[in-house]
Amino acid sequence: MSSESAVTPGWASEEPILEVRNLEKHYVKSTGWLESFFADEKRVRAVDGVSLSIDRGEIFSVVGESGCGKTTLGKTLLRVIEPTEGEIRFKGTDLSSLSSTEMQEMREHVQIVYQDPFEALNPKRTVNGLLRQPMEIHDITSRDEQRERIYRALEDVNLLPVEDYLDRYPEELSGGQLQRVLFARALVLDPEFIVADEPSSMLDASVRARVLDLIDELRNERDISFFIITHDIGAARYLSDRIGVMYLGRIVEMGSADGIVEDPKHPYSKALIESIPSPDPREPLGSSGIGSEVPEPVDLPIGCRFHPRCPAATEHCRRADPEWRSVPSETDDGRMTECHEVEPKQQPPE
Amino acid sequence: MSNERATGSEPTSTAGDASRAGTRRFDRIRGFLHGFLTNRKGLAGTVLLGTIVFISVAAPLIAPYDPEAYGVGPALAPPSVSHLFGTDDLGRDVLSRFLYGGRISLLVGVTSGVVATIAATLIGVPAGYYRGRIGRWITTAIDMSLVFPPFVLVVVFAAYAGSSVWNIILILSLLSWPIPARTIKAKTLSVRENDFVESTEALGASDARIMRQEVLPNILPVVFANGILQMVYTILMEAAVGFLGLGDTARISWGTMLYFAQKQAALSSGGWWWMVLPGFGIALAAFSFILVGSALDEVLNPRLQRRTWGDD
Amino acid sequence: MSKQTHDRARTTEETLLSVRNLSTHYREGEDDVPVRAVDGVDLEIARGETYGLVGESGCGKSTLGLSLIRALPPQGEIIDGEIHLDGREIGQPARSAVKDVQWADISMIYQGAQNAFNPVKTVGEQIREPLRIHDVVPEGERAGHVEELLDKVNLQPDITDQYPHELSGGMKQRAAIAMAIACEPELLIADEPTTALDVIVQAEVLNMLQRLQEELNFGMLVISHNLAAIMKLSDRVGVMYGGELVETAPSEVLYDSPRHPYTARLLRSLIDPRRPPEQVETIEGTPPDLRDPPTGCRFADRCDLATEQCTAEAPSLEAMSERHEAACFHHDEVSEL
Amino acid sequence: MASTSSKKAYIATRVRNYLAAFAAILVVNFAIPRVMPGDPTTRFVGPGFTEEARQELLREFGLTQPLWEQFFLYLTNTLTGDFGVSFARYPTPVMELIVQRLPRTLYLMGASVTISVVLGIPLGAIAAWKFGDRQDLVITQSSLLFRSIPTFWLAILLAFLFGYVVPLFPISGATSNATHPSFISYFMDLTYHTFLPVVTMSAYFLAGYTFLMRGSLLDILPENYIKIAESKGLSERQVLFGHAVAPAFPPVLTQLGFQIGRLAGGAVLVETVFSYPGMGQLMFESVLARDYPVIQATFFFLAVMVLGSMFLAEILYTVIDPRIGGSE
Repeated sequence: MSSESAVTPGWASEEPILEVRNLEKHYVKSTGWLESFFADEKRVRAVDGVSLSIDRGEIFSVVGESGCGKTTLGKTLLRVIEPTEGEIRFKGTDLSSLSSTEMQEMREHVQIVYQDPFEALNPKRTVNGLLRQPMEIHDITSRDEQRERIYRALEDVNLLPVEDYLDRYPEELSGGQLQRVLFARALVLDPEFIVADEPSSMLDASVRARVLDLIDELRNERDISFFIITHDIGAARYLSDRIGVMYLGRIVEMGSADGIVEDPKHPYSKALIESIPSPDPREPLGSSGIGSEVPEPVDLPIGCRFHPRCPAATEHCRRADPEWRSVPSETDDGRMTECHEVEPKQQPPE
Repeated sequence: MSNERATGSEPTSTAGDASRAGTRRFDRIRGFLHGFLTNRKGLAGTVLLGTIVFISVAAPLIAPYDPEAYGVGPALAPPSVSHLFGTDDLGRDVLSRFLYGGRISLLVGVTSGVVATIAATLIGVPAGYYRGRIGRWITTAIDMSLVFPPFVLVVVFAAYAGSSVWNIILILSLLSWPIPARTIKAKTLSVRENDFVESTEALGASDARIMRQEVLPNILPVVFANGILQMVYTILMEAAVGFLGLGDTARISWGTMLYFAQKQAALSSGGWWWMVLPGFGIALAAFSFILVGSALDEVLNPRLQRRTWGDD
Repeated sequence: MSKQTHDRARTTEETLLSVRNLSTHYREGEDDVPVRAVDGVDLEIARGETYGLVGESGCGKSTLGLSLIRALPPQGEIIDGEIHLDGREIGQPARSAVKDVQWADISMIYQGAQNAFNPVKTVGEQIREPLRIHDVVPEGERAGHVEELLDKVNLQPDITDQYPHELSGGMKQRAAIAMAIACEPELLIADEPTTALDVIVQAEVLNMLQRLQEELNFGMLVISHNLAAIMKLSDRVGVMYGGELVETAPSEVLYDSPRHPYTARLLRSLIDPRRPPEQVETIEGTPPDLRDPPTGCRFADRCDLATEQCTAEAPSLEAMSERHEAACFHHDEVSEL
Repeated sequence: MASTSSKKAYIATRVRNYLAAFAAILVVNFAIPRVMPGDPTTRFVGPGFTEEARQELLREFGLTQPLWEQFFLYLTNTLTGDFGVSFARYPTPVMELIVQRLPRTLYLMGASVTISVVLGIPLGAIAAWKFGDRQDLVITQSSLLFRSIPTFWLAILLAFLFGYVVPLFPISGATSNATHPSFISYFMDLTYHTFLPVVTMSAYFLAGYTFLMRGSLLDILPENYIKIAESKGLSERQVLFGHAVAPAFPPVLTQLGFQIGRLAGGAVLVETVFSYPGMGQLMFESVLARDYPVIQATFFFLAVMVLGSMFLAEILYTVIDPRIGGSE
């Protein structure tokens, strides 16, 4: 696979903080000896060969329909879900080779912020308890140190004055505030990389932007890299440097955030962007032009996995797997995609 | 909601984190007590239970006669001023025996209820927590234990092992954990599904820590309510064992009182007073525990909230 | 589409739904302070018109919908106001008295189609049920009618014998629409019809609703917090805040010149993915506690324009221009916000 | 389709579990007398028995052989229906006693379960529908009350009231006549005799199912499909019994399966009070008489009966709930 780090100048100089190669997560449906007499084994290819690299201080978003495997990908990156295959390098360390105890220690540096703020915080703990717990797990036992980190984290997520929040239970806070507590809980360990699963989807529009701005601030002030999982393409563009479009377990297109939205190349990316309604009532309702039924990632078709829904599919697409390659784009954003119908980029003479 | 607007007005004591958290916890406990005692069942149950505990503890002070003394009155005498609830076939005062009899019921019921609930928690939580082989094995073990009819086993064991009070407690504890274990397992499963469990896992916490810090506090209401209801069951089982004559017949308990009464055909020979009070005592004890248990369930696991408006 | 031309034509048409001073409260126990979820709302929808209702979580918009179809949970009660559908009063009479109106004349697509269907009954059985209750189609023709309905929402007839768990999320959403239009109602209420759906399914559902409305010419009340989607679908839009309707106008008018500060801020919190990112605003603070709403304007404590007048007295809806009303003392200053 | 094959897979797992549970019953039944202090002879024969005679007896029972041989013998005997000979009713084969008693207990338990379910479901449904109202209070409070009255005490009271005070029903035996002209007359006679025992057992379990149903329904009522059913113009009764009860029933059924064991315990007590010659009474008598072969056999059959009922409940579950083995 060619190197994705040779993209736009902004991050090209930096070393990647996280690099994955050919990551796979396959589930086997049904187990046990007696069942196998009755049912065939089925393989769900939730993540099916993803390679990408994220640079220090970069915000990378992956977008796609539900069921495309984006959440599984995010969790597999940090081995919250064990990958079936593939290599994960965090700052050069191969995470996939770590023992479970070593991985537990490594979790101090990599965090996940979950989607539903009402579900992701233990209702029986106060904010103070919630924020102290990660440090207890990682043996940061000094009370002063704990206090300092808790205050700094809550200040960073703008829950002020801090004293007002320390003794609150989750049920006493609004969705937006809880979302920020979630971020603060990730911050107390001073991580370098955060996976955020749908950070804004549970929130009303009126507070959504606040969380998006928070992520941007954390990147700028704490130099944290983010991997964002979202189905909200608007939020993805607003926030991220690069976007990857995921379909049935694979990233089918990757490029700069502006580039992907303004000039999508892959037919699936196009359909996805076509269907977003713009707020202006004079413009017609968007329409994807492809059916809305997402096939399950079992028994995948031969050839391009998008061909059954693709309006531009040819006979060739039904037979051969498309190759992941660089393609030209208006913005020249180092676009990569896998589609037979998109003309590859001419290799510039080095 | 209105909390949001209270920003900034509170004094910011820097030293008081721990004590403030303590106050919050105290507020919560007080809120719970308020909810529990304003619940009609909770109040009634507490009062009834309190009465039963009181008469059991204070039996030596309030019992009019020595419960073991033969012939304090005529044999099988109907209720009268000197023997408010009559006498039994050996001329012992029924009321005095009744007052003492609650001790064994409560001791056996509560102790084996507590032991069984602890066992059920220790077994049910890992059964629900571990998703792989371990979980499946424990679950299978629980399911298999459910096949053995507990009371039938109690009768068999009591027959073989003898009938001291501690034997009965041991047997009841050993046999009544599977049903609560299953309930606790089911609740653990649903708590485990919450993102806060996985997110703590993603922080690098060990399984033991997650079960202790994340799962247990959230299933505790179910454990408590179940434990109390479990005591209802053990109280009734103890009484039944006593009634069958398999209990410690040398000690006074409501169950054995009924055993002797039944043996002497108290009802058909006209001695109804002998049977009424102990049966009433058992029912009352069980009822008070049921009231407390179901009030706990209502206060700690409110269903009402889920039947409210589906707005927005 | 031909939405604008429709719009003109409709203004002269008769009123289908008329809501006057509607108040719906929730009460948990006898001694509890009621939650004033809907507090004195006026609303009119013409035959064939689409009216969009937007607002943040907890502003009472879903409660309004549930009040119209008289399916409030046990704690909810319409305590004041009138609801007229096609001239018939359906708000105050006992619920059992308006049973023949329910679903036959006014139906609803509920928020969360994932559990719109009873898990132990087939999908077809449930779509057929309102036909049977209201006897709108003779028994022999019901199966055929269900197939037609499914065809209208692009579903295969074979799903009639399937159970809900065998359908995908998008299919369930469309089946729920088929069930809602089964009796060809005059008013269709769609409560968050696209929430929790992916953009592709969302676009499909919105297009489908628009097409069905043109075919069947029902009035439609769309309730959503997704302002972008709702403004495209609706002829007119109403903005709810804290249990009250604070502004209502034709969607283009509302988009171009909002006259209530809340609407203006809401519009500016939208992200238009097609435009290069610019600073998007948030509305600080939280909505009022509806157990004890402030006496003045309910938005005052989050509003930059608020003055003493705003906290002292409550503004009422005033005409800004034809068909445009807003409840704000400072509606002239909103454009400068 | 896919769901039928996963349904099969589901049933396959369950069948496996039931086979394992059956094996567990066999093992436990073998183990109980052996892990208990002493051996059968010490208790049965009592002191004053010569050591020689005791050894003779042990040999006769096969208790001197190695454990695995004993187990093998026990397995073959159990699976061929040979449970030995009763001590107390020497030389009646144990199996003969069981065959005579088992149907009576099955009838008693079956009737009690049926009545508790048939009455408990609507009562629980009404209580949930009228949550917090007077109907709910009356139903739940009286259920709590019935749940606390000891089964055997209620049995005694009923026997006293309807056997002595107003002698309407027999309070002992399973039938009045030894022989019957037809099955119908036997059945009527049996039903007459089981009336009070069934009422006693039902009272306790009825209260349980009422509660279970109420709880399960309270979880269902906020669901969208209930709101939709309400807004379709259905009457309250149609919504409750046409839409809400069916999806609320499966969890009740599961619990019902698990509580069958307690039902068997209830049978021991009720049969004893009413001198109803079923398995429970047989077991109790054998316990008093230290009739070990019979104790072991009755325990075995009661456990198998519970297992069978759980299996039935589960089969019923898969039939009622189309979701089983569905998407998961």
